[in-house]
Amino acid sequence: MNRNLARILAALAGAVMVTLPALAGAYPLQVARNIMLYMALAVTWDMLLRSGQISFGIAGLFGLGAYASILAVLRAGMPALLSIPFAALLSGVVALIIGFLILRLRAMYFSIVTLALAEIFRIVIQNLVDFTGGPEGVIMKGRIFGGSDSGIYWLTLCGLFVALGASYWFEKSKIHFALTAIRNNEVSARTSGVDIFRWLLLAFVVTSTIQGFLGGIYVQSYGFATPDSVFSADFTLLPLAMALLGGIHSTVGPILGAVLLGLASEYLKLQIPYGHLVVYGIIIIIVILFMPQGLLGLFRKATRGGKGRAS
Amino acid sequence: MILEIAGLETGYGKLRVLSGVSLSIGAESVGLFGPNGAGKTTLINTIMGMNRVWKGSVRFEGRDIGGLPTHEVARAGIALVPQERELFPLMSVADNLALGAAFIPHVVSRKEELLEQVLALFPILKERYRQLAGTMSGGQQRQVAIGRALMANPKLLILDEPSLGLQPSIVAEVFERLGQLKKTVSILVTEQNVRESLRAVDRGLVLENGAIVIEGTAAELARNPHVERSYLGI
Amino acid sequence: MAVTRRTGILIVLCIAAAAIIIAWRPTVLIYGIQQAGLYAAIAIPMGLVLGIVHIVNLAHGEFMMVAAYATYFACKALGMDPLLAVLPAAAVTAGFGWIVFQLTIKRALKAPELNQLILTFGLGIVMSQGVNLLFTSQTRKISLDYVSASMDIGDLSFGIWSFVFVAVAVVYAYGLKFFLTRTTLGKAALAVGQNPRGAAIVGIDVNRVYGIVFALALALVGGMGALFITKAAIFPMVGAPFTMKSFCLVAVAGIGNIPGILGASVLLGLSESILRAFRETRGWADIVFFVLIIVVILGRSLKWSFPLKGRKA
Amino acid sequence: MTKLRTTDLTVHFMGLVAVNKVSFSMDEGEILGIIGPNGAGKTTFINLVSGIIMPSEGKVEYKGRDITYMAAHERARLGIARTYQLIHPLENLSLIENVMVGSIFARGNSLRAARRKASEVCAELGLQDLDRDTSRLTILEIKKMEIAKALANEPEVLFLDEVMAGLNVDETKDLIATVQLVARERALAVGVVEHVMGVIRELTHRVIVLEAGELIAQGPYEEVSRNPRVVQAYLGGAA
Repeated sequence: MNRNLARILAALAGAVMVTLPALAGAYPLQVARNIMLYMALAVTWDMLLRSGQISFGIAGLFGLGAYASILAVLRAGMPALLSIPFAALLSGVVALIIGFLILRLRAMYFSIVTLALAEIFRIVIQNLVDFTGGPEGVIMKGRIFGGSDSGIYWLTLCGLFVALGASYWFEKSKIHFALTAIRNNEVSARTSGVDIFRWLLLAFVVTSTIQGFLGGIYVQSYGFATPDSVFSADFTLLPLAMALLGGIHSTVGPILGAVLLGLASEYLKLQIPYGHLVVYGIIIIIVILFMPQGLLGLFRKATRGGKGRAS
Repeated sequence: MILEIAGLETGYGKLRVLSGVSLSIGAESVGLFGPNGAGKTTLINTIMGMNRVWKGSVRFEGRDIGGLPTHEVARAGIALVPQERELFPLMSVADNLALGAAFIPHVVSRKEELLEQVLALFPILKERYRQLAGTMSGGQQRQVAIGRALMANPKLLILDEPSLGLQPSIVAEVFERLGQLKKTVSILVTEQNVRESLRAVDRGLVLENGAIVIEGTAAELARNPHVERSYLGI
Repeated sequence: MAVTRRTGILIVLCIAAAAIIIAWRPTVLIYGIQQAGLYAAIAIPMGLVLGIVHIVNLAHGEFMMVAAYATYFACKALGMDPLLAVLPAAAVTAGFGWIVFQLTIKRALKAPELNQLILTFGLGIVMSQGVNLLFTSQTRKISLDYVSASMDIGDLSFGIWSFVFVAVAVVYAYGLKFFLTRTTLGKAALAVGQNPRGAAIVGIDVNRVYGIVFALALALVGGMGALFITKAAIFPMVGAPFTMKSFCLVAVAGIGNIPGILGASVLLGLSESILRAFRETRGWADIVFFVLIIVVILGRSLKWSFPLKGRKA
Repeated sequence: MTKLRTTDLTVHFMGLVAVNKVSFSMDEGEILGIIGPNGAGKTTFINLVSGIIMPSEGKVEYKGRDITYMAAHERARLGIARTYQLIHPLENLSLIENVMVGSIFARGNSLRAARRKASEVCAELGLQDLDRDTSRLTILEIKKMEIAKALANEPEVLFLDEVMAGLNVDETKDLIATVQLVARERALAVGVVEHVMGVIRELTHRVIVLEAGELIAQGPYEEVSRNPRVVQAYLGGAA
């Protein structure tokens, strides 16, 4: 992509984001918040994907963070703002522990296990009725910042910047080389001195921590959590579809995908109350079959005048 | 001529492996030699329709088979004994052999007769008829693979490195069997074991860097200084 | 080895514990086995697809859900008994599966495993959300008299209708086994599953066999979809849990071991049934599957014996 | 000085002995040919020494240190590097970035230092235009990139697994000269697997011959090629 064009677009996007709370009403702000949240999740999913490991468990760590945050406030009296980094920490520690077990798995076995773990988190929380409120969930007395829309907006933006910052760090450091080498060929990565497990663990813990952090932000913005709401499959599904649509193995791809799909789904939600998610399914299928490189891939192909690599 | 290849170019991705191979095979057995990486297996895979033809033609009994999928090439009358044998490891020898004939339309009705011939040619398969193919030794698996190919009663039999990983005594046996076979079927065989296979074939081709560089009768090849230096002299 | 011995002791202890509970409450055994039949009958087709086409069909449960919906509306419209719809539902679902295979899955057969996983994941979403879009998330149920048939043995009383699932599971398992080992097409399917290259070499049209196997599996799923509504209420997400559970059962049995799915199902059905028997543990019943799947996958991965895509280079 | 030594190195796969009691050593500055018929266990042997697979029995020592069960990435850090028969350039990374990987992880260099190091290695091998996408490389350049990748590990022991396959005569000559140059300048111990005997004759000081997983002969090429057992191994049951 043209560097200057990218900078201009980034600056423009930044300007819009910063001025939005001053200009827009409650509804557009909420839409923006939703998009930012899913965008951040999509970026974290992609960060792990750069190693070739595909997680179906975003909702698990997100929900874990959400419950960690709200229970810390309700049961331990932790200040709301502090409970968010606490949620991140907890998700990170959990990821560290399960990472030791599951990062030896590859391909579909890793994916299925992450999906199963997310279900296990949900069932555990649902059954610890006395502590977590069970299936009915828990409600806080008030939302963070007294429910101020702009306050919550800034908080979500902060979550997004953390995710984007981490993604940028992944792209510009040794991690990029490590994950790319692992994704391409683990055997030759090993003989180049790459300690595969260590780098996978790093990527898994970092992305899980951010997912927990976002869960904390989410739950504090809405002031309540139920197993069905915070462990909703949407938190796995939508980020995945966004990253695929935009183009995987990059930061820009998931951003692009999140903006497009986020706006589209807001619109569709108003038009069709039931089953608007069908669009996501169709997009996933089309992307996998016809444009495995996503929109970014199409764009690259177009700018290279069709000389880009095939497949 | 049963197989005629003209100006064949192909490769993988962007890498060109064959750059204009032409050859023809009649009622005879032909050895295909060349160093590793020269493109022998690629040539065979392309004949079998596992690899796309970039340029040139592959004709079998006058019919262009260049774009056909593998199973149709097999049904047309070409049987392959691949380097990796490609057996069905969890099925018995009996089933492996039966599948050799089951999907070749013109031989289905004669499968008992063919089975008898194959079992006569490889008596060990009769002994181990019910054993799972995957549990047999390398040499026995090679015999299953050749037997399975013969079950198709092919007009052209292609063998890719039939002596690979075999003990010398078994190699000798394999070549002896090939010698018996060449009376009834055209054979294309690739080998590293040049001296031994030159005894079993009528004619030889040398493939280097994606093109045929030497062609001649077995006797001519055995005398060729380049062949001697590169493949026989060790 | 010490590890296997310890595992053995653990299994014996579990069986002993289960036996005590069953002796105390025999209905636990009966309902456990009925549940096992249901799980197995749905999982067996997934085992078939995974063993031969090597695709993890994450839309598996959704196909059953769609078949159940189709049967439901057909029965409502025609006043038909769902039992009569089993064969038509199987045929229609097989046709649907064939089309889906040709349009989507066939194009992804050579793609990386992850693409296949995401593709079928997407198919599942389209189906569940599509049904949601058309029929909303309302639950639907057909009431039938014979379903409440029960049996009394001494002072024990229990429903017997669900034994039909056990029968279906056994028929599916052994019918498939017969098909795969005794018929030419079945042998060809096995051959394709074990070595697609080798199969093509002997003249088998591999893609066609994949399509047939996929359609056959969906016929079995479709039949189960029709049977399913005799017993349970349906809603768009009703199929989703069966995907995971089926995969779990196939993984426990070992890929390619279709009768083994019956055994795995009994293990899971009973464990669930035992947990459901007590008020305090009832909510935890669902977790059994997920814990087991993780244990099995981790256990297998340690032994490095999960050859899904044929041999390793 | 002996860099690498194996003693009775053995590995079984599912009951099949792929490498059987192989004992050998490699000295500093030596180019050693590893030859044998297809399927003799040459690549398996390299896999054992570089830590891709672990042996069933036997011992591997590197500079006197027992590394038999050491992980592959740790061996890379100690100074054992290798190339692969099938080369897969890392997608979306340029030529120089591919080469940098070894320097970053085996040597622990910073990205900046790794880039400098990689460009030195590339220059030495005659690779130019280092920011190119790997899809635009010629076969010879890809082979050289694979060697550069291994050299960026700054190894003391290097294994080359059929790097000459698929090259024409001129390219082969070019690559032989290149390998000889870098081996001499770095006093490397190099193990070369090749099928083309001409290459082995030109390139190596000494060869070992494997057949069915066993080491059946070793010594200078001219001597080994007259060894009746070797002739038998190559020519089959003719003798």
